[in-house]
Amino acid sequence: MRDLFAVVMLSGIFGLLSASFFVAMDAVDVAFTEASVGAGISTLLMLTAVTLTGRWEDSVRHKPMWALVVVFITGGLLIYGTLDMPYFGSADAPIHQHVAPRYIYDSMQETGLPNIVTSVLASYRGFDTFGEVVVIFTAGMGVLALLAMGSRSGIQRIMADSIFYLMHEEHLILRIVTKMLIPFILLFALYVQFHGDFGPGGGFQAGVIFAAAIILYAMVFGLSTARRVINRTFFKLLGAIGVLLYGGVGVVSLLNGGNFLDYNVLADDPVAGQHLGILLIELGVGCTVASVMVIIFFNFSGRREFP
Amino acid sequence: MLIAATIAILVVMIMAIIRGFVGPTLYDRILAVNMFGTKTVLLISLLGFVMGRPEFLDIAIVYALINFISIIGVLHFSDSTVFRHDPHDTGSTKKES
Amino acid sequence: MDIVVNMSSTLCLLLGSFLCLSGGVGIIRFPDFYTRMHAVGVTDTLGAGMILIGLMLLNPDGLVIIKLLMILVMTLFISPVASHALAKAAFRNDLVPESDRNENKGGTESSSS
Amino acid sequence: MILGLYNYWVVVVLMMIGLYIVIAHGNLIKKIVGLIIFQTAVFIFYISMAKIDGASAPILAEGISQYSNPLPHVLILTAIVVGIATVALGLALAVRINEAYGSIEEESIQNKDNQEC
Repeated sequence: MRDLFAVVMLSGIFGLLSASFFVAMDAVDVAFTEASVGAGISTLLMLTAVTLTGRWEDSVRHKPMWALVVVFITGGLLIYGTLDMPYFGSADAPIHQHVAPRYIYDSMQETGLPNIVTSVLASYRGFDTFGEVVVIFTAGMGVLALLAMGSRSGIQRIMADSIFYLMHEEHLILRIVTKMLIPFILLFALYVQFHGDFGPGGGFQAGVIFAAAIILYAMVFGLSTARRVINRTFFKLLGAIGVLLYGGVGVVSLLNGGNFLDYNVLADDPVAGQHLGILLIELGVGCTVASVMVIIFFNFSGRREFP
Repeated sequence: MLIAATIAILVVMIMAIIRGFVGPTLYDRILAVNMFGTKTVLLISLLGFVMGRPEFLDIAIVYALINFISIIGVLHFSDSTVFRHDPHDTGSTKKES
Repeated sequence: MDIVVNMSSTLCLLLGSFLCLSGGVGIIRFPDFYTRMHAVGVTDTLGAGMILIGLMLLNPDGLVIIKLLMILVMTLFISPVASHALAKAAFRNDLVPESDRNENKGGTESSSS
Repeated sequence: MILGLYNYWVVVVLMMIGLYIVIAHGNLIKKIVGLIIFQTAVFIFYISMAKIDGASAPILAEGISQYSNPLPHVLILTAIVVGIATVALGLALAVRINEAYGSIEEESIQNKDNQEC
């Protein structure tokens, strides 16, 4: 397809489809994340980028012959490699033998949380998650560095403003319904954040949903209105605070005589310590993810409206 | 009965994908995505009941919300000037990759 | 009592599936964007509502019913609003309905003024 | 039964599609779409490996004895969010390239570079 808009729409459908696949594969937490990320935010970001760069792809001038050859050789090798993999759904595959039984059978005693995914994410593999939060933060900073500065002429800005003002005046029903929905979305994000210990959810998902509510506000009421409501410096700080909170919990546990990110020493009772640590860490993750998503969207969209 | 409803939803999803591929105008594709999103909400609710653990309806709620947000977003961007003047939006879209 | 609840749930699910299927046929077969949107917008809301009510009747658990109710309310909110916004955007961007054209081409195209 | 491996084949086909788009298309946005497809193929690979027949989602509840493997879920959950962050970075780069070169087609960027040298 030459039409990049259609490509983006189809990739949105692809995201929805893969999320339903994850539900069918029992991975409810992953489906949650993919639902909020793959279907919502990524489609919007791609669309913004497409509006910034042009809708139509040039016709392909080179022959795709070599690409096909490379792709088919790779695919053939991969399929050859799958021949001695364990069968789909078999319980005695190597992946289910080593650490997984410990997570499944002992995590309830050690962390006291019914959601194994959250306890593994925040406690057993806390280092890993810390690294990923830092990666997200770095990516947000990278987008900021690439897109935040740029030439802005005042006249253009006013014109863009008035055009968008008119456009948003027209959608009366949309604005009212959005006004009713946004508090609900924010509330739901908080529910996801703090219910993540017991059901599907957690900091990553909650952050994305929170950001989605703000993005919805910015889209319906116009970016300049949203800029007046939402302090961008605050969001930049919030992103840093999230990472610092995560790291700080690790340092506190270090000072209390444990290892880095070892929550057992945070309270008198190891299980209570685990609870506290996981809660704080999920909060840090949520802050960082939400603010990074908001920063990314505002910068993309700011490029578009005030070139 | 749950299985039958699930299969019906899957069939409708396939139809929506077909419209998303064929749909000559931009709005047909948006419509297909919208419909696909609603059907995904239903599919996830049904799947929860089929698998016997209906506690996971949170995902369906997220879907309903995110679907709305993405539709609004798409409409917001489709008003952009870039999309208004499309030189060859003649409906001759064909998948070639 | 039990059998009545079960029967009505089955009925709701069947009706919902039928409505969704008819919407699916509509989105494929109808000639232009506005008729397609009519097919989808109408059946989507009622079909989703029917299926959700059928699921509600199937489950005795309170929390699940509340969540389903929330999904139902949200569907009732969101689906018509999305359809409305979509139609409005299409109309404002000069997508001409099929019946308004002089000749019936069988396909649609968006013309920019 | 060799058909028990079908999940890997789906993954391989998706990977091939993603790789083909990345290699054969010159448009940077399309390359990013290809990357997303490839990425999702990897996610599906992990998640389908975690599935056990007859098992349930890894959230402890009464009356359920067998759970799917939670570890791949954790890895993929973080990978999805990191993936969107990196995709955003890639899109930002594409936008800046478009501003600098006036195009996001690989060939015209190459031509511009050659002219300047």
